[in-house]
Amino acid sequence: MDFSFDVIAHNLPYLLAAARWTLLISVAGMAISIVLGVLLCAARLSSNLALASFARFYISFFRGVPLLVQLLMFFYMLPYVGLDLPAIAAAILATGMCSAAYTAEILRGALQAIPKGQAEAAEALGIPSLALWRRILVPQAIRLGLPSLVNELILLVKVSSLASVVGIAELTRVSQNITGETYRPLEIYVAAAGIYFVINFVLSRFGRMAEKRLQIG
Amino acid sequence: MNTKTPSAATEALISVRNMSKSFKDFEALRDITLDVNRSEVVCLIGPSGSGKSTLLRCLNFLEAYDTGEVRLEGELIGWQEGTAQPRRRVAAGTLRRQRQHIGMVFQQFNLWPHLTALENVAEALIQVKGLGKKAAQDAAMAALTKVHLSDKAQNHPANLSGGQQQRVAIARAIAMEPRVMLFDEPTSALDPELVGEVLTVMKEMAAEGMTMVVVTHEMGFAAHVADRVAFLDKGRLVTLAPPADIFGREPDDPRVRSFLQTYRERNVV
Amino acid sequence: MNTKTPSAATEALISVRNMSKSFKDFEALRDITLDVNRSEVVCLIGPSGSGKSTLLRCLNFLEAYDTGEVRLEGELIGWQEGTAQPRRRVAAGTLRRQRQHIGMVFQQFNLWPHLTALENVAEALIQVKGLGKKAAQDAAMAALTKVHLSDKAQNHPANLSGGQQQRVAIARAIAMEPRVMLFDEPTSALDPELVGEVLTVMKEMAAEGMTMVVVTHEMGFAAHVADRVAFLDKGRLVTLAPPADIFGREPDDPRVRSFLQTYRERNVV
Amino acid sequence: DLLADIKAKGKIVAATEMHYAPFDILKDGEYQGICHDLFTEVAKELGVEVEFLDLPWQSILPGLEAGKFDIVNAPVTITAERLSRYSFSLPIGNATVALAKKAGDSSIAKPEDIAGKAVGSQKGSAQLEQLKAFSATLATPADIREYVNIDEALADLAAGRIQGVANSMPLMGYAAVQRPGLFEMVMPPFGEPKYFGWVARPGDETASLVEAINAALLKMHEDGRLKAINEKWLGTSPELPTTMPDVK
Amino acid sequence: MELDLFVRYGPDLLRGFGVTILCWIVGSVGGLLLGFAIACLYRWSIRPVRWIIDLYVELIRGTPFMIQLFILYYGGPYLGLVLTPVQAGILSFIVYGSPYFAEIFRSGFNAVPKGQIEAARCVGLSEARIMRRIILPQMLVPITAPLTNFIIILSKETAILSVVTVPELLYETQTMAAETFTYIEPFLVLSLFYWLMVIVTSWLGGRVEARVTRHLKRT
Ligand SMILES: Nc1ncnc2c1ncn2[C@@H]1O[C@H](COP(=O)(O)OP(=O)(O)OP(=O)(O)O)[C@@H](O)[C@H]1O
Ligand SMILES: Nc1ncnc2c1ncn2[C@@H]1O[C@H](COP(=O)(O)OP(=O)(O)OP(=O)(O)O)[C@@H](O)[C@H]1O
Ligand SMILES: [Mg+2]
Ligand SMILES: [Mg+2]
Repeated sequence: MDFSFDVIAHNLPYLLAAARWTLLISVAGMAISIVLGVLLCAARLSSNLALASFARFYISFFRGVPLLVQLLMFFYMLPYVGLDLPAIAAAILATGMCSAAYTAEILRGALQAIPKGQAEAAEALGIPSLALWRRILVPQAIRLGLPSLVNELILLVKVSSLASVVGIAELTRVSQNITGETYRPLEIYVAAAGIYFVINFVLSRFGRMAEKRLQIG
Repeated sequence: MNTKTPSAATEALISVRNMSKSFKDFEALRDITLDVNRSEVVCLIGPSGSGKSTLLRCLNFLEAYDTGEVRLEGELIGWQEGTAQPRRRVAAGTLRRQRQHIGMVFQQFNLWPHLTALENVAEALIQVKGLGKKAAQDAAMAALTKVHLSDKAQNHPANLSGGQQQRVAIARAIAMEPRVMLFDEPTSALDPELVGEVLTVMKEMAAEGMTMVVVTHEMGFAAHVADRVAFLDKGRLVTLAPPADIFGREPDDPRVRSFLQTYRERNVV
Repeated sequence: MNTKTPSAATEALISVRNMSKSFKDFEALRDITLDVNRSEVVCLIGPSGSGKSTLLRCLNFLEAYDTGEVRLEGELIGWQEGTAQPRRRVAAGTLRRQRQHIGMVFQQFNLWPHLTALENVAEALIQVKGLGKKAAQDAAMAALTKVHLSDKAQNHPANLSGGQQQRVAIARAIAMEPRVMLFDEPTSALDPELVGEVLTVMKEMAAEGMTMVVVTHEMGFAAHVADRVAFLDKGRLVTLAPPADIFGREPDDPRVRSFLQTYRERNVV
Repeated sequence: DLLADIKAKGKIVAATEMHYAPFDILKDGEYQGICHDLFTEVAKELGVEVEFLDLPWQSILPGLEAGKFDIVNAPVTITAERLSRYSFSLPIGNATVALAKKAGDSSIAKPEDIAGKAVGSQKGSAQLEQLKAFSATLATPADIREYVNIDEALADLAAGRIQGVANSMPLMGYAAVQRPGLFEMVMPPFGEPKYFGWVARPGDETASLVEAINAALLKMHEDGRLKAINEKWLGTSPELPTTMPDVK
Repeated sequence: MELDLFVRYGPDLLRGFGVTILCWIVGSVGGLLLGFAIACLYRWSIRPVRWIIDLYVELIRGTPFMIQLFILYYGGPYLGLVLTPVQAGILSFIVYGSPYFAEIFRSGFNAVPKGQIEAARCVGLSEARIMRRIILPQMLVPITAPLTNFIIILSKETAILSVVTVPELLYETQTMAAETFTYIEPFLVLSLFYWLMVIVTSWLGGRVEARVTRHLKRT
C-alpha cells in the first residue's frame, strides 16, 4: 500500500477549514444540550403532569427519530409552517435539541443516586426548588454523570457531521468530497480522524480535569 | 435536675391534635396530641423505632401525616385547611414559608457533600434569607464558631469527623434563626465535652425564647434542658410530664419505669 | 464502676507501635503505641476530631497508616513485612484474610441500601464463611434477634429508624464471629434501653473471649465494659489506664480531667 | 413560474453532490467538473448568476421539493421510474456502464472476463441493473457486490476483495486516469446505452425552466461548447442525443 | 405516499431490519461486556496500565465510527486482515462501543459511597464479589439511563455499517430511495423501525431502573 502523506499535507488546510464548522456546531450544540437538558430533566421529574408528559414525549421523540430525519425536518419542513431557518441555525438547533434529550436522561439517572436526605434538608430550610436544583442537585448530578456527559458531548461532535445534509461543508463531508476527487480515502480519513481526535481529546481531558476538581473527600 | 422555671408563655406555638401516620400497614404514630408552648423545650424520649423521628418529621411535613392536625401558630401545616379526605396539599410556596420558621437538625445530618462546611451553612442564608454573599458567610462563620468549628469551615463533609459533621448540621439550622427548632438526636455523635457545649448553645437559645423539640437518648440532657418530656412507645405518646415527674421519682407508667431503669444502672460512674 | 476482673490472657492480640497517620498536612494520629490483649476490651475516648475513628480504621488498614506498625497476632497488617519506605502493600487476598478476623461497626453504619436488613447480615456469611443460603439466613436472623430486630428483617435500610440501622450494622459484624471487634460509637443512635442490651451482647462476647476496641462517648459504658480506657487528644494517646483509675478518682492529666468534668455535671439525674 | 422567478432574482441555485468525478469534483476547496462547466454555460444562456450547493444525496430530493434550490445539476441516470416522478433535462453525459480493474490484472481483458469474479457496483444505480443483466448472459455469472457509494467499491478493488468495479464510463475512466498505478479501465463499455440528465421538480411550474435549459443545451451542442467541455475532462467526447432518450 | 413501494421493497426492508437488529444486539452486548472489563481493569490496575487504557478510550471514542470501520475494513487487507462485511461490522461495533460503556461504568463505580465498600472489605468480601453484590446493583441507579442512551445511539450507528456493504436497514432503504427516487417513504421506514428499537430499549431501561431503585422508594 502506498500511503501518501503528500495528499494529507495538500488537503489539510481544507480539512481544517471544514473543522471550524464542526467546532462551531459542536460548541453551540453543547450549550443548548446542557441548558435544555437540565430543564427537560427538571420537567421530567416535575410533579406537574403536563410538564412531565411533555418531557417524556420530547425525550422519546428526539431519541426515537434518527437525527438525519430531524435535521431534514428542521431545514425542509419548518419552512412549510413559515419558519425558514438558515442552515447553520437549523444544524445547531437540531443537534443541540436532540442531544438535550440524552443529557436530560443522564442527569435524571444521576439525580436518583443523590440521597433523598439532601433534598429534605433543603426543604426543611425553606430553600426554593429553583435554588435546590441550581445549587444542590444539578452540581452533584453533573459530578456523578460527568463521564456520561463527556460521552454525550463527544458523540455530539461526531454527529455534527450530519449537518452536511443541510449543506454545511463540515469535516466529514469535506473529507468525503476530497476522497471523491483524489481516490485516496485512507489518507483523507486518517487525517479527518486525527482532527476529530484532537477536538475530542481536549474535551475529554477537560472532563477529567473537571471530575478531579469536583471530586469531594 | 431541671432547674429552669416553667415557661411563662401559655399560648401553644405548635399544636398537634390526634395525629397518626402509617407506613403501608405499619402504624408508626397513633393519635398523637401534644402542645408545645412558646419558648418551651420538649424532649422526646423512647425506645428505638418508637416513632420519635417520624413525629419530628411530621411537624415540618417532611412526612405527610395521615389524619389529625399539626398547627404552627394556629396555621395548619402541609394540608389545606378544612379539606375533607383525601386531603389536598398546600401550595409549594406556602409550605416553604411555613417551613422557613421551623429549623431542623437531622439524625443523619444530611449535609450537602459538594459544599464546604461554611457553604453548607451559608446556602440557606443566601437563598432564603436573601443575605448577600459576604454577609451570609459572616453569619455562617459566626454559627460555626458557636459550635467550635471555625477552623474546619473550609472542609467538605467527607473530611470531617462524625461529631464535626453533626455540629455543621446544627450550625446550619441555628443560623436561620427559626421560631422553632427540631433536633433529632443532636448530640449522638458528640463527645461529652461537646455535648456540654451544644447544650449550652441550646440553653442560650431557649433563654432567648426559642421553642425546641428535641429527640434525645441522653436522659441527663432531657433532665437538664426540657420543660416537659414526652415518652413515646410503639407510636403512642405514653407520658408527657415535666422532667422532675419522670426522672425525679418513680414514674407511674411501667413502660417508662423499665426504660429508665436500664439507664440509671449504667450511669453510675 | 468496672466490676470485671482483669483479663487473664497476657499475650497481645493487637499490637500498635509508634503508628502515625496524616491527611495531607494534618496529623490525625501521632506516634500511637498500644497493646490490646486477648479477650480484653479497650475503650477509646476523647474529644471530637481527636482521631478515634482514624485509629480504629488504621487497625484494619482502611486507612493506610504512614509509619509504625499494627500487628494482629504478630502479623503486620496491610504493609509487607520488612519493606523500607516507601512501603509496599500486601496482596489483596492477604489483606482480605487479615481483615476477615477483624469485625467492624462503623460510625455511619455503612449499610448496603439495596439489601434488606437480613441480606445485609447474610451476605458475608454466604460469601466469606461459605454458608449455604438457608444456613446463612438462619444465622443472620439469629444475629438480628440478638439485637431485637427480627421483626424488621425484611426492611431496607431506608425504612429503618436510626437506631434500627445501627443494630443491623452490629448484627452484621457479630454474625461473622471475628477474633477482634472494632466498634465506632456502636450506641450513638440507641436509646438507653437498647444501649443496655447491646452492652449485654458485648459483655457476653467479651466473656466468650472476644477482643474489642470500642470508640465511645458514653462514659458509663466505658466504665462498665472496658478493661482499659485510652484517652486520645489531638491525635495523641494521652492516657491508657483501667477505668477505675480514670473514672474512680481525679485523673492526673488536666486534659482528661476537664473532659470528664463536663460529663459528670450533666449526668446527675 | 420558476423561470420567471429566477430571472427576476437574477440567480439560479443548483445543488449537487460534489464527489462524482469527473462530473462533480471539489478540488482544493473549489467546485469543478463537467456538470460545473456545463451548468455555468447554461446559466449564462439564461442570463442569470448561478450558486452551487453541495448536499449529500439523502438531502437532495427533500431540498428540491422544499424549494431550497431550483435544480439538481448532478449527473442522474435517466430511467423510466425516475422520469415518472421528476422532470429531467436532456442528456448531459454518457451513463453507459463500463468496467474498471486493478492495474496490471491480466485476467480481465474484456468485460466478459468478469465471469465468476467479484464485481462491485453502486446500489440502486442504473449501472448496477445493466451489470446484472450483462452478468446473467455469461456462462458463470459474476459475483456482484453492492456498495452504497462508488468510493467504497473502488477502495475494495484496491484492497483486493473484488476484481472489478462497474459504473458509468466517464467515472471509471477518470478513476483510471487519477490513480494510474492502481486502476485501469476495461474497454469497451457494455449493456444498453444510458444517459445522465439533470433533475427538476415535476409539473407546470418548472416546465419553462426545463425547456430553457434544454434550449441552452441544444445551443451548446451546435456551437461545440458541449463537445469542448467533455473533451476537457474526458479526453474524448461521447455522442449525446439531442432528444429525450427512450427509456422503458 | 406510495404504499405499493412498501409492498415491493417490504421483504428487503425487513431483511435489512433483521441484520440491523443482529448487529445492534451483538454489538451492544459485546461492547457492554468489553466496556465493563475495561472499566474493571482500570479500577484494579496500576498507573501505566491506566495510561494505556486511557489512550485506548480516547482514541476509539475520539474518532468517528465510520472512519474506524473504513480503516479496518479497507485498510485491513494491506495488513493481511481480511474480514467479511458482517465480521468487520460487528467487530468494529463492539470495539467502538466499549470505551463509551467503560466510561459509563467508571462513573458508576464512583457513585457508590466509599463507606459501603469499606464495610464490605471489613467483612472480607472479595473485590469481585463486592463488584457484583454491592457496587453493580447500586451503580445501576445512576447509569441505567446513560446505558440506555448509548444503546439507543448504537442502534442508529448501525446505519454506518452500510459503508462496508452490510445489508442493514439503511442500506436497503437507500436502494429503495435510489431506484425509485423517493425520500419520504424511505425516511418513514427508517424512522419507524428505529423508533421501534428505541421504544423497546427505553422500556427495558425503565424496567431495570424500576428494579434497581426499589429500595430507594420510601414507603
Ligand atoms: N479524609 C480526611 N481528610 C482530611 N482530614 C480528615 C480526614 N478524615 C478525618 N480527618 C480529620 O482528622 C481528624 C480526626 O478524625 P476522626 O474521624 O478520627 O475523629 P474522631 O475522634 O473519630 O471524632 P468524632 O468523635 O467526631 O467522630 C479530624 O480533625 C478530621 O477533620
Ligand atoms: N419509610 C418507612 N417505611 C416503613 N417503615 C418505616 C419507615 N420509616 C420508619 N419506619 C418505621 O417506623 C418506626 C418509627 O421510626 P422512627 O424513625 O420514627 O423511629 P425513632 O423513634 O426515631 O427510632 P430511633 O431512636 O432508632 O431513631 C420504625 O419501626 C421504623 O422501622
Ligand atoms: Mg430516629
Ligand atoms: Mg469518629
